[in-house]
Amino acid sequence: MVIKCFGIARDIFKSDEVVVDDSSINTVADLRLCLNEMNEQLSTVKSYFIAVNQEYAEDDQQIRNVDEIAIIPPVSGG
Amino acid sequence: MVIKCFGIARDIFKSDEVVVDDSSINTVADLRLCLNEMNEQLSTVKSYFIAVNQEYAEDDQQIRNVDEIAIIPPVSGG
Amino acid sequence: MKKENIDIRISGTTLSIDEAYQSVLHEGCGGNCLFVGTVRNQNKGESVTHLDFDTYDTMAEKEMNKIALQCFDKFEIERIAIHHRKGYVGIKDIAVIISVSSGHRDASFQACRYAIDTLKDTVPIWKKEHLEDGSYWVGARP
Amino acid sequence: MKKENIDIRISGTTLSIDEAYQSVLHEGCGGNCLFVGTVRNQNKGESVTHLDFDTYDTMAEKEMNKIALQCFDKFEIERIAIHHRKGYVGIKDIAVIISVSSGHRDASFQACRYAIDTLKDTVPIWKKEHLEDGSYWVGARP
Repeated sequence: MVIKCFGIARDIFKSDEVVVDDSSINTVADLRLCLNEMNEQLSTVKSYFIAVNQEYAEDDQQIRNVDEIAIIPPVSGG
Repeated sequence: MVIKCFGIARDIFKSDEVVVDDSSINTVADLRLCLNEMNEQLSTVKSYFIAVNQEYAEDDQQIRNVDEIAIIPPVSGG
Repeated sequence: MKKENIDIRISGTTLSIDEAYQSVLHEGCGGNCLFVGTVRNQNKGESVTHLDFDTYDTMAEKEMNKIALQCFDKFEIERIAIHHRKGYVGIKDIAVIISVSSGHRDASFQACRYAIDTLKDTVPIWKKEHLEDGSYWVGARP
Repeated sequence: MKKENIDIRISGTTLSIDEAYQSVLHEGCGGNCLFVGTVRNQNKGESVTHLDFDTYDTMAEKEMNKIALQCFDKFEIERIAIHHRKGYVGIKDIAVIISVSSGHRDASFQACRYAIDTLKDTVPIWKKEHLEDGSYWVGARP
């Protein structure tokens, strides 16, 4: 499962994308656990959303590896 | 006493300026009476202010013929 | 208030949004709000062909300057420009521009709104609306 | 809502106020409100040298489009443009422009304010502030 990284997440993972093992990931909540374990710096970020197919997702949303998934740190446009 | 005319007042008096006999005019209220008598069309205007030296004036303000005086119909800029 | 922070103009030729914007641009400001009043092709269902603005230039500039000073009193703004057209103004042409800069956006929005609302109430400028079958001074008749 | 009434852009090059204005100009509109967000030379007392915007382009455009649709639902507006920069943006340069036209001015002011407030809350764009002695992602740290 390929996860897009933006803003501070891009700096933390030093990459535009991070690959996670999707065998145990069914929901957004599972993905958060996995990401936070992969890099503990991510848990120092104030908060972040997960976007699924370019929409903000709730923790209980199901995800599959065909989905477009992204880490959305606190936005600061404008 | 020369009175500047703008907007609808310019159309009513068909001139940029109207001259009034200032012998009996001491205040803005006196001027209003005089102007309304000169041309009854002016009294069909919704309301108007008198400006003295480029400031809105109250009815009891004294005026002299050295002052710059103008009829200010309802404004509609913007 | 420094004079350079207030830019008041009454112009017989086309107004420029870029000039009104550049006039308030300041490196300490993050918020810039502009109101641009344009001439509509209709009013209350009647077709408008163009407007004609009559202005008492010297008094209008004084009143516009008062509005600018009130904006500095009321809101945390940096600079303000108030530009108004006079004479013939066609459909879609610009009648007025208010441009305000401030550190944060709230002040520029509030000042811009206050300035246009007050201008319409107090500044001695008169709009003659030309319709297909006549013309009249806006707001002058009961 | 006709597609031609919404103009959403994320641009790697200088934004144009004139383009954002022309994009909403409509002969039935008398009110046009623009918000222009510029880069300040300081933030909370620290000197800023420039900003860098990271953007999730496809999702950001979707979210900006949602904001535009919400504006049409909430306010009597005619057209709206939302243009945002990405990449390097220098001091005094434009980061964002919101441009709204409406028959009467109240709707354009309200929609413009709503759009910039909501954009800052929901659109996936990230600002890295570069100071004289370092840089950080705005709002990302507790």
